[in-house]
Amino acid sequence: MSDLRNKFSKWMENNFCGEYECLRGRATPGDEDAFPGLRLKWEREMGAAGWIGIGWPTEFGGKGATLDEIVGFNEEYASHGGPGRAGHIGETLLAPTIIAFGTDQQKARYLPGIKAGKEFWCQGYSEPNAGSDLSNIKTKASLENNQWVINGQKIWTSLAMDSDYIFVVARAAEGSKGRQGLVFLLVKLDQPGIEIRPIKQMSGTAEFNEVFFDGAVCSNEDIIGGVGDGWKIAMALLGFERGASTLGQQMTFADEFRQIVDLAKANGSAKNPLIRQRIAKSYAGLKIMRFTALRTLEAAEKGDTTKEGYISKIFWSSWHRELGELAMDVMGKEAEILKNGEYNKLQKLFLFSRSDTIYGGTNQIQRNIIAERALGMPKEPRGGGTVMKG
Amino acid sequence: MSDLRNKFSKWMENNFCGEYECLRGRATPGDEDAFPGLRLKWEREMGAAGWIGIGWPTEFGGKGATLDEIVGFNEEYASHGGPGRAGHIGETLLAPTIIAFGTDQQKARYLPGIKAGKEFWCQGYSEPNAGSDLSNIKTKASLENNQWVINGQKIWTSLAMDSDYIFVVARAAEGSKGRQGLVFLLVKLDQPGIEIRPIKQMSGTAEFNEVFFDGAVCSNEDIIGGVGDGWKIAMALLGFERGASTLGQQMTFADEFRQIVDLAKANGSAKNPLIRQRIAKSYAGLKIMRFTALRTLEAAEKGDTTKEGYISKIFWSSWHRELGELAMDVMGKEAEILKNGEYNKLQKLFLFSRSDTIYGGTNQIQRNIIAERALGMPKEPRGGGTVMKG
Amino acid sequence: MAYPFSSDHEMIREVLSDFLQNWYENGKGPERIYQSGKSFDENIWSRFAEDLGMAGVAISEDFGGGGLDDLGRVVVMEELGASLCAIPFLTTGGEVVDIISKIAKNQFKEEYLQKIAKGKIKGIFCPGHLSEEKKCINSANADTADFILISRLKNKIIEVVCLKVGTPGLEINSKKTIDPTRSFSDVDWSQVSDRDFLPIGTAEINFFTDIISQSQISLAAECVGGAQKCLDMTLEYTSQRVQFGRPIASFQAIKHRCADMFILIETARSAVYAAAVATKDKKTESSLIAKAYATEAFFKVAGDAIQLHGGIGFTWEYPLHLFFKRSRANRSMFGMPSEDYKLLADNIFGDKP
Amino acid sequence: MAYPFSSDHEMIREVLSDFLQNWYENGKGPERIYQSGKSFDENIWSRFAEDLGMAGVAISEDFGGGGLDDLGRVVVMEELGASLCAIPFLTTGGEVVDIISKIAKNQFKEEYLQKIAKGKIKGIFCPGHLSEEKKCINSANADTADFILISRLKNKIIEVVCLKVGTPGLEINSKKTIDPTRSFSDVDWSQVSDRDFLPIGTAEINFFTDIISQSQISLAAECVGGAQKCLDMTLEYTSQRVQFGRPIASFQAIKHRCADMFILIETARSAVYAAAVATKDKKTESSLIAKAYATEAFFKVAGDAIQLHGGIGFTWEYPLHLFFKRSRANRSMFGMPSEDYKLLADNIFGDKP
Repeated sequence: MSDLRNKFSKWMENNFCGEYECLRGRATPGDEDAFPGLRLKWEREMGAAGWIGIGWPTEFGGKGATLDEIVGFNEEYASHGGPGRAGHIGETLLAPTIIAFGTDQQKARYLPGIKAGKEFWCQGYSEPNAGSDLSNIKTKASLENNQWVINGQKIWTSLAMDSDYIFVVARAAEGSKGRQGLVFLLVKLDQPGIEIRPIKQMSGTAEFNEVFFDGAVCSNEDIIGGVGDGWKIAMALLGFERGASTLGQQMTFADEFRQIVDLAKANGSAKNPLIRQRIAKSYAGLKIMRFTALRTLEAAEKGDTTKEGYISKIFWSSWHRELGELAMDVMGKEAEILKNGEYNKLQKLFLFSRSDTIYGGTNQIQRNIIAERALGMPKEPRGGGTVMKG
Repeated sequence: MSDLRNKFSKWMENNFCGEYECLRGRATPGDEDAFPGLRLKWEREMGAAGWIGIGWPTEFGGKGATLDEIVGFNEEYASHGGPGRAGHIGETLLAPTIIAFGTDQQKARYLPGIKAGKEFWCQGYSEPNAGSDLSNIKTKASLENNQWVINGQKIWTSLAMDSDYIFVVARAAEGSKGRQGLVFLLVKLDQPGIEIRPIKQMSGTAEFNEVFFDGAVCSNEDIIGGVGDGWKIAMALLGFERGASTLGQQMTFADEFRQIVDLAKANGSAKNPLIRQRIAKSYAGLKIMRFTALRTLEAAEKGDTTKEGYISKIFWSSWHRELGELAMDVMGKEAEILKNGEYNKLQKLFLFSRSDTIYGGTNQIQRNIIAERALGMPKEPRGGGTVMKG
Repeated sequence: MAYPFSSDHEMIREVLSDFLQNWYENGKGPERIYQSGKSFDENIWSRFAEDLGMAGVAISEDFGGGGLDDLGRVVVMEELGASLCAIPFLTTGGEVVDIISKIAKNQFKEEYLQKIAKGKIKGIFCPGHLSEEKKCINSANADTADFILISRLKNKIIEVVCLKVGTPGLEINSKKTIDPTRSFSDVDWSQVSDRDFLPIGTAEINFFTDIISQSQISLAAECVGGAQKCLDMTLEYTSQRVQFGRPIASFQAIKHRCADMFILIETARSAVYAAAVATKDKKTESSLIAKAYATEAFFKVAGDAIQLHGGIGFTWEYPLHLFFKRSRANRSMFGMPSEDYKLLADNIFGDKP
Repeated sequence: MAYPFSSDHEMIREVLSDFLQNWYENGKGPERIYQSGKSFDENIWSRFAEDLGMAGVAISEDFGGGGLDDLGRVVVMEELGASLCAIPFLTTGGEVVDIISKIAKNQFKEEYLQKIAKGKIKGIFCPGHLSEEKKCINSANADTADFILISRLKNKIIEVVCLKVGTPGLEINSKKTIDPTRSFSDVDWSQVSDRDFLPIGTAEINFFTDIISQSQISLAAECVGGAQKCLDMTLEYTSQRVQFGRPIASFQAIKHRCADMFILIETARSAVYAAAVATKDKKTESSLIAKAYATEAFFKVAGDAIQLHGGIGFTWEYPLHLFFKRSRANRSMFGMPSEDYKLLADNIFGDKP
């Protein structure tokens, strides 16, 4: 075990306890609205101890941790039952983007708040009419008196209620189309021109939000890159998503899987040969997901871009959705019943996992991406068909 | 049991015996090259006894049998183990087309030969570059001295080696495109301008053929409809495919299914719960296939056109392909081994059934047809994408 | 629609579809139900029974019913499925009507069937003869029942008795389920005094096999109706939703998925209709097949519909999740499909491993 | 390629790919094999061994081998799979090399490994300790073997003995299989006299568990290579085939199916590479997963490739059916995937029902 891993393991042992006990294994996707206040406090705890941004270069306060160390860090976090990370969008997506493309001023202004676990970020990409088509963005930003004034609407923004800032991709140039004329803005959420409305999902919880911009503003110093660079920056940020954080997610999955195995043993489903096959296949899928992530990460560390990274989203989301169905079938006669009138963890898993194959690019979009980018097949024609309604 | 069914049952008992014994359950798809000579003799036997064309109107020598009677007839035929019908293309596809669209002269010339089981027909639709796109036909027919001269190539023509005639869809009008300018020709196979080459399939057998036309001819009296009617006639003929004959095919499937069940009992696979689930699902599929066919047929008899008819091909072919996989898994350790160096019946089923989801319109084409015709979804755009090679 | 329906069936379908879709109101109907905390809408039940005469669709005309066959019930269940309207027709208009019609004495029969036909009373049936315990778990619609029919084994003959709700000792505990539009309850009659059971009649085991078949067909029909509605919603949504400059219905991935949904629905429909018109010797098997196949089909179709709707599909405000939840609940009613297929395999192989 | 391969691996892959695809010649290579009635091409084996030094890729450099690890074999097997070249590397270069390297005495080891590395001799291994019977069913490459290693249980220790082909009483009956490009035989040594068995060495049961793991990884790698070739052929074909005025590769149904094939192949590849570099404690499980998953993936991909090729896909003249048949044969080697998953479940639950 690496030194860093070792240290972190001990720290978790000594600090993830007491009042934080109730967060154990919570606040994972599908449960992100659990204990909002305490989760943020826990982030500050992590930040104060220097456990946020360990992979950042030391000049920005990081530890410059290697891939192996980051993998180890995530495994320790998960194996100690650490809750879903409220700060992960800032830490793993925005911070690397600022480090790569931001001004010195932006680095000085925003990185410390993320590192300290005190400032939280959410993502303003999707729009009601853009959906999986990011280039169809309609939210507008216009420069007036050295301030960007923003009007429009974002949707499927997770963690918006807990966040202090949102990064927004908006259309800066009047009349521009597609990937042109976009701008990448850093916007404070707590201002008059912004309204956040949670979207209640079929699981009864509300991880996602609509964010309405009605004359919201940010300074001209708060755009990353220039006008017209929005697309490039937005895509680069998504590139950081293929990071070690997927391994953390997999630890959550492993935890869910283990619960299902335990339940199957307890209630006798484990005797059913059909259930056994599905459990075994699910287990194989979990292992293969990990193998694939490590393959991508280690290749990236060698400086190689490999194509199997494209399959990550569709593979984990499909696997997770099937896990949800398996969980229900393992529950057996109890599957339908709401004890205390509420969905239990596995029922939530079943319901929430239906959204996994949709948000962040549907499975259909993922297959397009794989076919076009990994396999070089012809692009989908834009337009065509009969448009019946705009 | 209806009178006709009763009579036919007795006739089968008395006549499907002796030298015909070896045909029992043979010559089904995937085995159509079995006993070519004897099969044709058997057809003449059927014809002489008046069992061909029982559903035709009495004025053309038919019995005007009702749907129930035709269903009963097919069931009796299959339950007596009657072989695949070498004459079915003439009897169930071409004859109804001639009756509906042919001239009196054509009726007099062609129906008796079909009815007697003496003249056999095959179908000249597909072409190497048209595939599932029938409107892209390139075979040309030009009228010279009251004769049509045909040049081009057809492919995936089943039973061509056993046939006397072929009906051909060709392009009559120079420069016409798509559905326009086609002509539907009745062509004798035994002439200098025609060459037939069998296509060996992965099952080692050769049910399909290529048919080459190099100045082959037919009289101007041997076209059905006029020049430009080819598309309409060709489509009408395909419409007759949704006939009672699918029920006969299902009896063959039932026979294969039963063999697999017997084998599972004999070799102990029946103890495997996974095999049991698949057997049960296969059985349910077989029943549902029948229910669906009857629903379509009975609605058609009432004069209603129903949409579920569109699913027939994709459902039976997918079911049959799965049956092939099931057959192999039931065979267990013997599945790979060729006794006497030859594929046994179930191995042939496994291999041949891979073509079921391809010939006569691939599953992909079937889904297009269902989406566009049954569900009214937008049509696939023609063209687009980058053509890399013609 | 055509085969196998008569013009009577067609008429029922038309009337019911209007009535129930009007109630459904793009999901507002079911939403009102679960917001109310009740498991169904008394008012709708009354109108369904009295105005439309549907509660007794399968009751003999002699007792004020519609006098229709199993197919009539199939039509009703399809339309109930398409609207998620969980009025207790599956129970009251189904097995309860059949049991009373076929084995009750004249006086009881007349009184109860007439009241059911008018929507005045509702009942459920607990197949007590299947177990030693005097209770029934996850019984649908029990919380709104006025009386309960219970079967019990007595000297190799099965006796049916009736308990009025309110009888001392009778416990009905309703539970919340994953499907907020239909109630499940546990019914326990172990503490009821012997003299409170009113004997109704007796029958042989085969009779109850047929009762189960009828319920399976009804459940399967509800699934077909629900699945069809999911496909309809998907076709509507995808024809209007524009992405990459095209309605998404023009993308082949969407078209093919809808085609697969159609295949599942139409084959499930065939199975249900065939079971409804099956002759006695084929009833048990065809009902089992219809139930196993249609419940699976509904679950698959509802899940696919959510996928094809994208983001809106998994929100609470859009009613698709209610169909998905109903489909999951139906999939486990009267046993899971894998158990049905196990039974079917036992019959095919003629053994039980 | 990158992780986890070194530049040595990369070089082997490049050389082998050229060599084997040249032999494969759009299917003419395998066709020549089954037309010849033999099960493999002696000439290719010699060149593979002597010119390229591949037969002994895993043999220590001390004995004239390549000194590479399991990953080296993975590369070789992938390329053999992509060309359907069934030279007996899986057996001779795999388990036979491992057994001799690890348990044989020096003299035997030196002689045999050097000869194997030069392509002079070929062997197979029969795990006789797994059964009471003195025979081995469906043994790959037995018909071309010069010697046979047999394990047998003796006082709780497993002894390995060697039999030369030609020994009186040794019977090798080769059989035609559904895959015309690789031979299967039944090997029977029950009639061989005791004194004809040459003792090689002994080992514990765990050693043979590792031998099996290695073979599973090699088989899985062959599947990945075969599946990749099927996808490559499909991408090539669909980009050239025009229907409805467009290359069919531009249809979303084709694109998405190819994407699914890619997903299967890349995940199978991850499983194989992970198993090849797994530490000892994870070897058994990861090899089992790789084998179960990759054999299933190959079968699925090969079947899909036929479907996407349309008519030509199921003809004998086009080589795709050979990949499909190989995939079916691989799926049943060392047990079916469902049996592998059964084992895996036993481990997960810590029981055996």
